[in-house]
Amino acid sequence: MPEDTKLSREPTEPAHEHHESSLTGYIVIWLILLAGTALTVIAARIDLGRFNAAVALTIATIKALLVALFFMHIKGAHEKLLKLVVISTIFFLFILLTLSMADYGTRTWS
Amino acid sequence: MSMATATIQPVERENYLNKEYGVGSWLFTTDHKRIALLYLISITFFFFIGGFFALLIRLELLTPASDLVQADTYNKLFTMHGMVMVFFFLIPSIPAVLGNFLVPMMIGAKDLAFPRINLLSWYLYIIGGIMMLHCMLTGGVDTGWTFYTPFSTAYSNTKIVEAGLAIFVTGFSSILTGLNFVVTIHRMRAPGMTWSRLPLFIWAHYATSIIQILGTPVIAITIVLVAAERALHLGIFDPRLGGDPLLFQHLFWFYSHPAVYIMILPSMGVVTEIIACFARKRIFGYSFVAFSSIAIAVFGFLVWAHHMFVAGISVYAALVFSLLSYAVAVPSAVKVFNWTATLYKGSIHYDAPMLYAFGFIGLFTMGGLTGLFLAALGIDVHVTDTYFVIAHFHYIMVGGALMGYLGGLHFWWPKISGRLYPEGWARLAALIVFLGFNLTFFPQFVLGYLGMPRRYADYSHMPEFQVLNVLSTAGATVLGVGYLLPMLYFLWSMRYGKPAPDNPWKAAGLEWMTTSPPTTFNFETEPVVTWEAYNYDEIDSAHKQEVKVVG
Amino acid sequence: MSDSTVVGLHHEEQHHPELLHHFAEPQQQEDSASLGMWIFLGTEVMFFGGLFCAYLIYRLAYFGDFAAASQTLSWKLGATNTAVLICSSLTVVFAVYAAQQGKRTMLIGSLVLTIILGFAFLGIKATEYAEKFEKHHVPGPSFQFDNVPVPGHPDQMANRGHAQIYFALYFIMTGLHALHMIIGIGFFTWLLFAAWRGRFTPEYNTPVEMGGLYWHFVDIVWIYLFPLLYLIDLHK
Amino acid sequence: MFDNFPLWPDRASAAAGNVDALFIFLLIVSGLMSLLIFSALLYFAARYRHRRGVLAEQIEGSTPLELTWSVVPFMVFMVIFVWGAVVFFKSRTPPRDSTEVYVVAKQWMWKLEHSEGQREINELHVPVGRDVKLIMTSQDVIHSFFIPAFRMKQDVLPGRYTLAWFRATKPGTYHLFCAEYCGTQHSGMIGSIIVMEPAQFEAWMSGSPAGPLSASGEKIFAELGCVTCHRADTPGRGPNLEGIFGKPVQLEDGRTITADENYIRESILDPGSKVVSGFKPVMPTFQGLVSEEQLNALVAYVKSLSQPVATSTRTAAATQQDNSRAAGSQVQ
Repeated sequence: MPEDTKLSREPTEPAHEHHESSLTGYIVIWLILLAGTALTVIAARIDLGRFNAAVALTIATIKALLVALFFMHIKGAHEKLLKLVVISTIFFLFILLTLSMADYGTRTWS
Repeated sequence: MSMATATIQPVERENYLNKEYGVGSWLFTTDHKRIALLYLISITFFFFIGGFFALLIRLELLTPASDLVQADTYNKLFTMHGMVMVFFFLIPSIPAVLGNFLVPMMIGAKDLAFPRINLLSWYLYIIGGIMMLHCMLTGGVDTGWTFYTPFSTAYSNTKIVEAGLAIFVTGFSSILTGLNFVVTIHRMRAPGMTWSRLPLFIWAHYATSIIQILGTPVIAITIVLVAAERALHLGIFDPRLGGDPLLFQHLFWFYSHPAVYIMILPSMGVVTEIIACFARKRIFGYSFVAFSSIAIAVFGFLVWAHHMFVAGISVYAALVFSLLSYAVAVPSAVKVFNWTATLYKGSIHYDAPMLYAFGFIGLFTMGGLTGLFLAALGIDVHVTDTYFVIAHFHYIMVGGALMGYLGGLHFWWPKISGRLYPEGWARLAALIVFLGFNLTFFPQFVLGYLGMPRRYADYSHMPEFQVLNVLSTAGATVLGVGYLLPMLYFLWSMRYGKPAPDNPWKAAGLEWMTTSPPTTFNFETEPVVTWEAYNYDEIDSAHKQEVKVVG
Repeated sequence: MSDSTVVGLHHEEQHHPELLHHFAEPQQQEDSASLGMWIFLGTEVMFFGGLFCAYLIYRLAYFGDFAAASQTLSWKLGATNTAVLICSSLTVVFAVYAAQQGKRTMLIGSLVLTIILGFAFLGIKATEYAEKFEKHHVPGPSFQFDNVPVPGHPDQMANRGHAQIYFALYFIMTGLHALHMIIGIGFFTWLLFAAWRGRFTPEYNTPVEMGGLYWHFVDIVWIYLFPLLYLIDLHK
Repeated sequence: MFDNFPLWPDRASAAAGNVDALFIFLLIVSGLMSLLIFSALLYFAARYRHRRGVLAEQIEGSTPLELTWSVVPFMVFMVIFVWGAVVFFKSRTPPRDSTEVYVVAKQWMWKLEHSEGQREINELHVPVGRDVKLIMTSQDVIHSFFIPAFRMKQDVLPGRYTLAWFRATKPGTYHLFCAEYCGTQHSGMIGSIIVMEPAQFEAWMSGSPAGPLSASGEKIFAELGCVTCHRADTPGRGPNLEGIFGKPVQLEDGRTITADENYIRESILDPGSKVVSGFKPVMPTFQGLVSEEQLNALVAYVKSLSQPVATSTRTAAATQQDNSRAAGSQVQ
């Protein structure tokens, strides 16, 4: 639930003093992302049976989280509201995927 | 006895209406109040087109034989009635008209967070509207407003791609309005306007905006898929290639069920404000009513396949969605109980808005209860796709959303136009609408259980359905008259109505604390909120000596 | 929009040129912009979400045919495109950093680099599409997908209809993503001109941040598209 | 117009009673609920009318009351949900030995074929008291087989079978509607279900000399060359189809599914999707080569292979046994 019950316009600290995430931090994240891509391809070439898709998706999710947290500055955001928006969006996407799978997954059960 | 006390305006003060004149000042305005009026005009236009189609449908069904129009013309009539009413009237009506006008004022802001995007929303609505009009005039669509595949993708040769793109464009108008509201409510509340002091109208629009934001994109992509399949033969829903027509229904209803909550939630917000004002009482269980709006928005996304119980989904999925559909019924029930409890120990006035609010509670309760019939798997098998469903959703949409919209228009008309509407005519119109509505749609419950399928132009082999259809058509004409009256006397009041004081109903809320009609920036000095929501005890004790006015 | 002279409310002279009239202070304006952009990205997630739902259902139903169709794509081009987008995300982050620190040359350099990488991505995509047209893998009347074996079952031929559904989803998903790339490049070109005219200062650089958020989102969508579309059963 | 003005639909099937019972229960519950709310509304409206000088009494709310009128309705809803689910499950599980009718829906007409071979258009003759299982598919768009008097409705989808069943309990003629919008003549796609006494039904049945559906299925099975691979005596390139219907089948990719009508249909039209383990996916697809009627006949034939030998209808003699068995069955 929207929890920022503070008076709507208390002076919050000035916006442009983002915490100083230095450029090297970005480059490290960038390298991890490239490594993740390479790892995805390598993992896809190994026969993991039914787990191939799961592995690919977990690596992709980790990469997406890295981009969201560091490149899109969710990590340092001074307000929980942005996190709430992201989480609720993912929740509703999750609803769409799982509840439609509730139908397709159980079609052959009769 | 009318509560509206009329005072004579000494001098014509500057307000958002007379600040600027000329077409440019309207077509390029970023003032949320002017955009609300632009929406009001365009929505009323589409409402009367949809209503005209509805009258033609009812006229056709007066007689068993299909003798008024050809079969495919009838199919186009109910399709266009559905598409125009759902996408061009019900979804935008309260959020775009009353929401645009009041959300900034109620929270003490000067305008919405993104005024230019607000104007873009109206232009998207108009572009979509023109595309739909062109589609209707050059052939129309005959797939039903639900445009199920594979009929809509492979077997219908009407203009589905054009109608789909019209809805696609108008959908973005709805998304951007939702986005604007959420950001405004979060970021632009006046100092002191905490979440627990927000009017419940704002809570209702916050919940509606969540649905608009997260639901509309899914139907947008579904329309893209249907258009791609028709134009480029991509074949995603085409059973001959292995596509599953049920996937379309899943994606369509994933949006279209929450869309019915987009239509009803703002109406609930309007009715909450009206009941509090005319019963002179704080809303019973404020936080429960507020969180029930949010609960409806969230649960609304979990229940869509109760439209598909007989469509061929698995028995176990039907069980899951039937259970969840009962969960979504609870917040609506809580709201009805809280409205009724608010009247307890109140000081109730019976002005036109209150009559519409009473009508809303009555009809919405019946609509909600019949929803319980449809959510029960055993009964749904018999009554889905019959006139029982038609009656159910018209009780919610016409009985609920439209009554709330009219009630809201009457309640805030003095603030919007600076004029008082004729109270006598308004009460008469409310009564005609209530009676006409029940005469139109109650017989359809019986018709539905008897088994008359929906979307039938010809029931000559089932003459036993004729009596109920005749009753329903009679009701439809009364309803049509009931809807014409408000438009007439609202226009009349713009010219000849008594000038309205700033707070004719002595209502609580920031929008009543500025002039009516308000200035372009709503407030002379930025308001600071120090009182709780619906503080009618403070308002009434301050106005001990009541000004008696013949109304 | 005419910044009409503000009457009454703003007594002190407007110290900040970019502050719109209906906001009380720059912080509120920037917070509104970032919340608005995040919500817009929410709508985009649901917009692509519908496609991912269709993809998920058909992949589980027709896994073999999807694998056969997916292996006609070159995963190498897909991987390079992923790398290109990740690098463009880096240059975008540099651009945002530069805008906040007021480093004009770094800002312009990063923006140019981002646009170049964006075009590189579209170029690679164009070659892939061209190859698909040549091989008649574009869904529709001209679609041909005969006697292509299902990976791991050499003697089982992929079903033409199901393969066509794969390519339908492939073209719509990557086409929609490419359209978002084109919009992104357009927006960044505007950013480049604005930066060139020196409009962005450490106090006012919201458009650059918003552009960055949008670009990173498009990158995240591709991060999911690549493994799902290109790497089905690659080991067989 | 007034001579025929019913307010309650006929009740002519076993399921109709259960649906009506739930419907009446819900009518009572909602009637009480709306009575409660409307009387409260009217009483408060009258009792707390605005009076000069009397101020409204502000009441904040009461959490226990809110919880009760959230939890209690939910309990009532759960009763309705469970009752509805029970009725639904019964209507969705066809009894094992019901006679089968294959329904093919086509834009704006119903084609029905009894397993005994009779073909009908827009009409279905059924004996009283016998379970009838409908195996339905559509040749074009989505239709919906709806018999109000039996409280039964099931959408008919192109590309797969959907099942429904009923047991008529009252002789007479009842409406058959198409309930899913399917185009221009959607309101013309209607028909009637004629429920007859068993004796009358037998007379009607013997009237048309068509052989049983499974016999024509056997003929098609031979013509299309299925018999070369699916052999009963020696192990052929295709699995032996004797006795597989309704039984679990182990697939090549490890899954096990039950061999129902949809599996047989899918294996004919798209053989590669679910190959039986231990067999090569060499079967060619018959998509577009077999009509819906031929497909129904093939499915009926494969099912007849797995019925117990005594009533197998493969030999010509079987039809007499069939008739005698039908005549002997008592009316439920």
